[in-house]
Amino acid sequence: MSEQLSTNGASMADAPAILAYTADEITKEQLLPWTRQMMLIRRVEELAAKAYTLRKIKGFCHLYIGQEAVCVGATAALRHEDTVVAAYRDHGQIMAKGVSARAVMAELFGKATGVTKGVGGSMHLSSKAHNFYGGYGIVGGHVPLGAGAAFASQYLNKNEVSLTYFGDGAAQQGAFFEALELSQLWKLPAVYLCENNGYAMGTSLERQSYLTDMSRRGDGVGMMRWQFNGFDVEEVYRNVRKAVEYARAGNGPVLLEAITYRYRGHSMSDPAKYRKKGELDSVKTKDCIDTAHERLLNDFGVPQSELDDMKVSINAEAQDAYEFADSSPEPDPAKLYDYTYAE
Amino acid sequence: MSEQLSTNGASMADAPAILAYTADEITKEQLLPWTRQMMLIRRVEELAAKAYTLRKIKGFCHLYIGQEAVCVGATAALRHEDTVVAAYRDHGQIMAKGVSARAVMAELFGKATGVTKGVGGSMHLSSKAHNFYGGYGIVGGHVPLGAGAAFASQYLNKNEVSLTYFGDGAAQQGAFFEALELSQLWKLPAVYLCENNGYAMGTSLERQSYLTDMSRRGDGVGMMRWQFNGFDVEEVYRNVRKAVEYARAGNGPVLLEAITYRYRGHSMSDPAKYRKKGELDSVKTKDCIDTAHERLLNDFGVPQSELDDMKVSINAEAQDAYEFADSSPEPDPAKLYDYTYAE
Amino acid sequence: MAVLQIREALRRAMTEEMHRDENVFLMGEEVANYDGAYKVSKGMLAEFGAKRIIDTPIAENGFCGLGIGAAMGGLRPIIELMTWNFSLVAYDQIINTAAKGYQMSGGQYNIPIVFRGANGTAENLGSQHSQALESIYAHFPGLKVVSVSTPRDAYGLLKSAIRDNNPVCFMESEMMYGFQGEVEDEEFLIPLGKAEIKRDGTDVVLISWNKAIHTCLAAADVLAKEGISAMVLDLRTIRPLDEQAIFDAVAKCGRCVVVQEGYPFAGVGAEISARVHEACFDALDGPVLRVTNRDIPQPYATNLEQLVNISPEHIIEAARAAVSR
Amino acid sequence: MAVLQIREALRRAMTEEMHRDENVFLMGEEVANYDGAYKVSKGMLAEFGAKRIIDTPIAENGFCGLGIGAAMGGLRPIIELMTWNFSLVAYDQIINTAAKGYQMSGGQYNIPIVFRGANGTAENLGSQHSQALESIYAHFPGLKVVSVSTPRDAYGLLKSAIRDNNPVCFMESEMMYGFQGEVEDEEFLIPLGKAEIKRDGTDVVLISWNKAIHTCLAAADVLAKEGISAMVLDLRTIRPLDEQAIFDAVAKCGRCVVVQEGYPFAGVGAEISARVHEACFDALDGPVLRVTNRDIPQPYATNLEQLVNISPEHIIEAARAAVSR
Ligand SMILES: Cc1ncc(C[n+]2csc(CCOP(=O)(O)OP(=O)(O)O)c2C)c(N)n1
Ligand SMILES: Cc1ncc(C[n+]2csc(CCOP(=O)(O)OP(=O)(O)O)c2C)c(N)n1
Ligand SMILES: [Mg+2]
Ligand SMILES: [Mg+2]
Repeated sequence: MSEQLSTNGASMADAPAILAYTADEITKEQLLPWTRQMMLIRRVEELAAKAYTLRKIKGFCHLYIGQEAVCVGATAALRHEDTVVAAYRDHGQIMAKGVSARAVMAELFGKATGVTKGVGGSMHLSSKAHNFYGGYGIVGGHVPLGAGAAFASQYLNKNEVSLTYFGDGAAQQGAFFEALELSQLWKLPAVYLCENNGYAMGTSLERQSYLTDMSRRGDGVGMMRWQFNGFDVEEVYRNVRKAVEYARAGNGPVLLEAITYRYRGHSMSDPAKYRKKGELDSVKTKDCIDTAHERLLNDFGVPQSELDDMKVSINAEAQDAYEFADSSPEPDPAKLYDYTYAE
Repeated sequence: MSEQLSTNGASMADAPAILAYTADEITKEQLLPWTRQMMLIRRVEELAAKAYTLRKIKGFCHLYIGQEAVCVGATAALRHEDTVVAAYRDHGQIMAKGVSARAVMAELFGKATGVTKGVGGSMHLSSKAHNFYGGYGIVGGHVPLGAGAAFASQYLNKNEVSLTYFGDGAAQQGAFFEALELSQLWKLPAVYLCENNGYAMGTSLERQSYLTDMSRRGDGVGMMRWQFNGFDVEEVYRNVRKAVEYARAGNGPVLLEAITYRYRGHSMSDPAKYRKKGELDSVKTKDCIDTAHERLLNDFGVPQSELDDMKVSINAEAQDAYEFADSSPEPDPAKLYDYTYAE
Repeated sequence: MAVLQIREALRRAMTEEMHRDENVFLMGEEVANYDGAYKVSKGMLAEFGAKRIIDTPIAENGFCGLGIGAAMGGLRPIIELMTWNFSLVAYDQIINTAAKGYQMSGGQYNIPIVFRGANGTAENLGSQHSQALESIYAHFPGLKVVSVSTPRDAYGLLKSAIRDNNPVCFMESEMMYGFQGEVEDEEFLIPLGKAEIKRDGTDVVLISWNKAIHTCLAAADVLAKEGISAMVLDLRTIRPLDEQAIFDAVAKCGRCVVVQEGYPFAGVGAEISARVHEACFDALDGPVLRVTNRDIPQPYATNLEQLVNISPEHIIEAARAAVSR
Repeated sequence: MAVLQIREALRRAMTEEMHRDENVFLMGEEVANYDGAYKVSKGMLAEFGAKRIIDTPIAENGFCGLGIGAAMGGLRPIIELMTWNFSLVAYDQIINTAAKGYQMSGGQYNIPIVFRGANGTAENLGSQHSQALESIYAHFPGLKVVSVSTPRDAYGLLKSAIRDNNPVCFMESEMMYGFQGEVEDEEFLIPLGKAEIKRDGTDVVLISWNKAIHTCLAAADVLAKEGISAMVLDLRTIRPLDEQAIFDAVAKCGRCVVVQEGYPFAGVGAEISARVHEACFDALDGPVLRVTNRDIPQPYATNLEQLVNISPEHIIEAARAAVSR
């Protein structure tokens, strides 16, 4: 699970380029806000789960709890102008890109103040102001959009990188393969980040794919690729940063794989009985927030009280988002027809 | 271009199994009929080209001329019960599986005596009696059918292998990727044979794929794969035979790539101006029929007169097919509605 | 007579057919270990084993195509699409391969395959997950399309679909798997292509199928109180269409409202309207009216969603307008 | 006034728009080095370079999706589908991503993209390569669908499609790229959503689009000799539909025949029929009749194929029947 470059011929030739980039030493000033962000995302989703049981949130609601290090570390490696495309498990990913807890929670509540005005819902969060192209619900269907964002960047000489999140299950879709192939052929500045959480709904990875190292999909198109530990936000940052800088420098796309895990069921209706005994508990020993806390306490000398304060502050922020969402107005029925066609 | 096993981890583990199979020495008794078959296919297509200019054949007509060693050598490695799925460049492939020149030519003429009764046409030749599932016109769309044929064989414990032909262009389609992935996951007895003729219509391989060794697509799913010389029918036989026996023995699927070339344009309407200067002439020095002739003359002591007789005989057979097709009746309009739904 | 949920009726049909014919198998995402996303195949893995109840990767185009190839190889696959929304990634296989396979081969290879799964507007799932898609399948000759509204129909029609020698798109309703109804204990089949009068009436016929049948029945109750006698005709099979039953109903009632969940434009409702006018123009007191979802993608918020969906009120209004002619 | 082929008119439209807006580019199989499978983009590579005229691998789902992402990133892609038959492998992208992108984002991301290419029945290409597919696109809100019959319309409408801020499915005819007609030398646009009377008449309106317009015009010639004055209304844009033009024509003629190339079931023809009846029932002397291809997959042999396709005779027969009411 440590960093491992592709041993595939075509990529090896490019290896020096990537190795040349050395990520900065991570500082306390970086890790503190990342930690806060992970905690906030988790807290917001815990409240979303509560709201779901109260039927304030309806439909599908796919929680990201357990995977927070991936989106926080990955987004830290991006610039504001860099674009992000996501699947339906997108609450944390859009918050990491800068969208407020309020705007996300209000969307989950189906309110006019939501990030997509109550029209998109949990699976389709997007924010043009944040270059977050959105969450999409057709597994794998969003991956070509990431190639398109990178294409636009290349066409417009913008020097922006696109980052596309997708699951281990999505790595079986033809759309994913075609996006890789086109990106590699045209050397697009795209990073494809597989969040391998071991399951596609109730199907464990080895039951749905012969290869279980999803980054190896890259070998089929000669793409630079590697796998890393997705429980450690610093590791995520360093690896994604390398890939992003590699792509930004014009070397072409990278396929990354973060090993991670989701603590909850696939969606709110899934009791997740398919886990092996003890699996969840054992994964939790690597919890991304705990890991960050320990590092702050032990290596950066942050006092426990600072972390306690942080907890109070994120609880308040999440609670505020909940109340904001709850008290926000429903979408205006008069606008029903406003979203089908643009002027 | 010599035989080269996958160096990809997963497949390497299986390597001994395939290496254990040693193809038989090829005998004169084998090479003679193969040579005749290659000559017949070419002659039939030459007459088809003539008929096309006379507008006796209409629509798309994709000639296989130049690639004959591939289908003849590959089919020789199959049993009658083994199934074949093809794309639209299927005249030679179905003849190699045992369908008569008459039935093929009559189909091209759109006649009731054609192998699909004038309903399918050039791109959709099929023969259930020969376990030839048909030619298909959506690039890549037929590849999953090969997985399905192999699935049926596995389900029914039939010990049959399915062989699927496709082009280098088709290796960019999601359907192809998904078929590989499913086959590898379930260890289906399937052989996927890429006929890499260097072009997808007017687009040369390196302009439509980053990797130009199409067998490397297998690395993305951990599939056994290799590349071989498709101009030599003996080479084709030996390589496909190895793959077929590997699959038949239950080791799982194989992705093969035959390096070949088409002498004519993509279809009858393509003047093929995109070739590099001298390219065609240089390839023709490796012509599969010439190669076989030389081998028969030089290594097997077959007299030139026997080859001349063969030529006379195949010319007559092709001419007979032409006349049969020309004089056959059109499909009966009363049967127009008979082919939409089965009873 | 047992009371079954639709999911149970479907399961009974598949189970019986799998016992009857070894070549029938079920394949799809989560159908085995997870018992199906909507628990339709609950317990079937234990009963039939992993050889015949098969979990797939998320590769619909691949496994629909694989199913077609397997059907050509002598099997009778049931391919579960978790929902029909996801079938769009496999659309090429269903349209260009399955629907045309028998024809392209000049009648040599028939394709006995059932594609089945949840269809229709669901609740709060947004625009990618909440669509009724029968119209884009019924458009194509070579396919049969079935869409069921009751456990009894689900059972009897799924059995017929599995035995049919053609590709059948079998559409259930995402919202109705728990819907209960009586199903005879003895085995029976319902032939494809036969509509059924779910409620008789004389003033106006409401033609519909799937979940919307129940909206029609609710509307008919209200209409009855107003003195309007509404017949509810359940098409059950969309392709082939039971023209006779439709035309008889129109002849009897003189007014017709077609109720179609989903997008109106070039929908199945339009086809029925066109055919009824073509065949029964003189028997009609007024035009066939259509009630459909609004012509926009499904929004997430409940209040907007409810404005998009058909309701008994829409049907009542249309029926009143029809009768007032 | 120049006489242009349809392919030239399309090329002129694309060329002008690419000069006007740097963010417009053309992408598809064989569009660059090969000048396009039907030579629509001939010379454009030389004029605009490989950055803006882009050959793709055969990965429609990938490059249609890529185009959508590029449109969200500020570009205005023209994606050439060699034929619409191949669009079915990209159907999910066009329906689930392009059509719904503006809506899903609550109006943040509009998708200015044109998917264009050859549509319709061709000659001797068999069932996978010979289909008119507008109905399965027009079904979906969020898309616009254009289908052109003349060089002038091809030019003026393609320019509007490229400037439109929504995804537009632009359908040409595989058989008509060489069809010639006059096009003004000055630049002009034809707005989407406006039908045009291609021939005026008073007894019956023939409503159609694309290649079938010319079959209608041929039929109208014959009908005129019989004393039947047939109007030919070219829809040009299928979605949004120009209801006003349709209803005006029906009001004027009292009889209506819809002529649609392709499969009848839940086709665009059915939609027009349904709407005309709904809106103009009392103005109609008889039902709207439909003329379509036969409801079977296209066979290869010429004699069978001709039986499947619409012909002037079919239209004449329908028009006579309509007028005889
Ligand atoms: C094309 C398609 N098929 C099936 C589904 C149903 N579905 C939704 S999520 C999912 C599992 C995806 O797993 P993965 O990609 O690993 O993402 P994760 O849920 O683990 O984040 C499935 C099968 C879908 N949304 N789209
Ligand atoms: C999905 C799809 N896209 C495009 C086409 C048009 N087309 C027909 S053949 C072809 C090239 C295929 O090349 P390759 O797979 O290498 O086969 P070859 O013709 O060389 O045998 C293309 C683009 C098609 N038939 N189907
Ligand atoms: Mg997963
Ligand atoms: Mg090729």
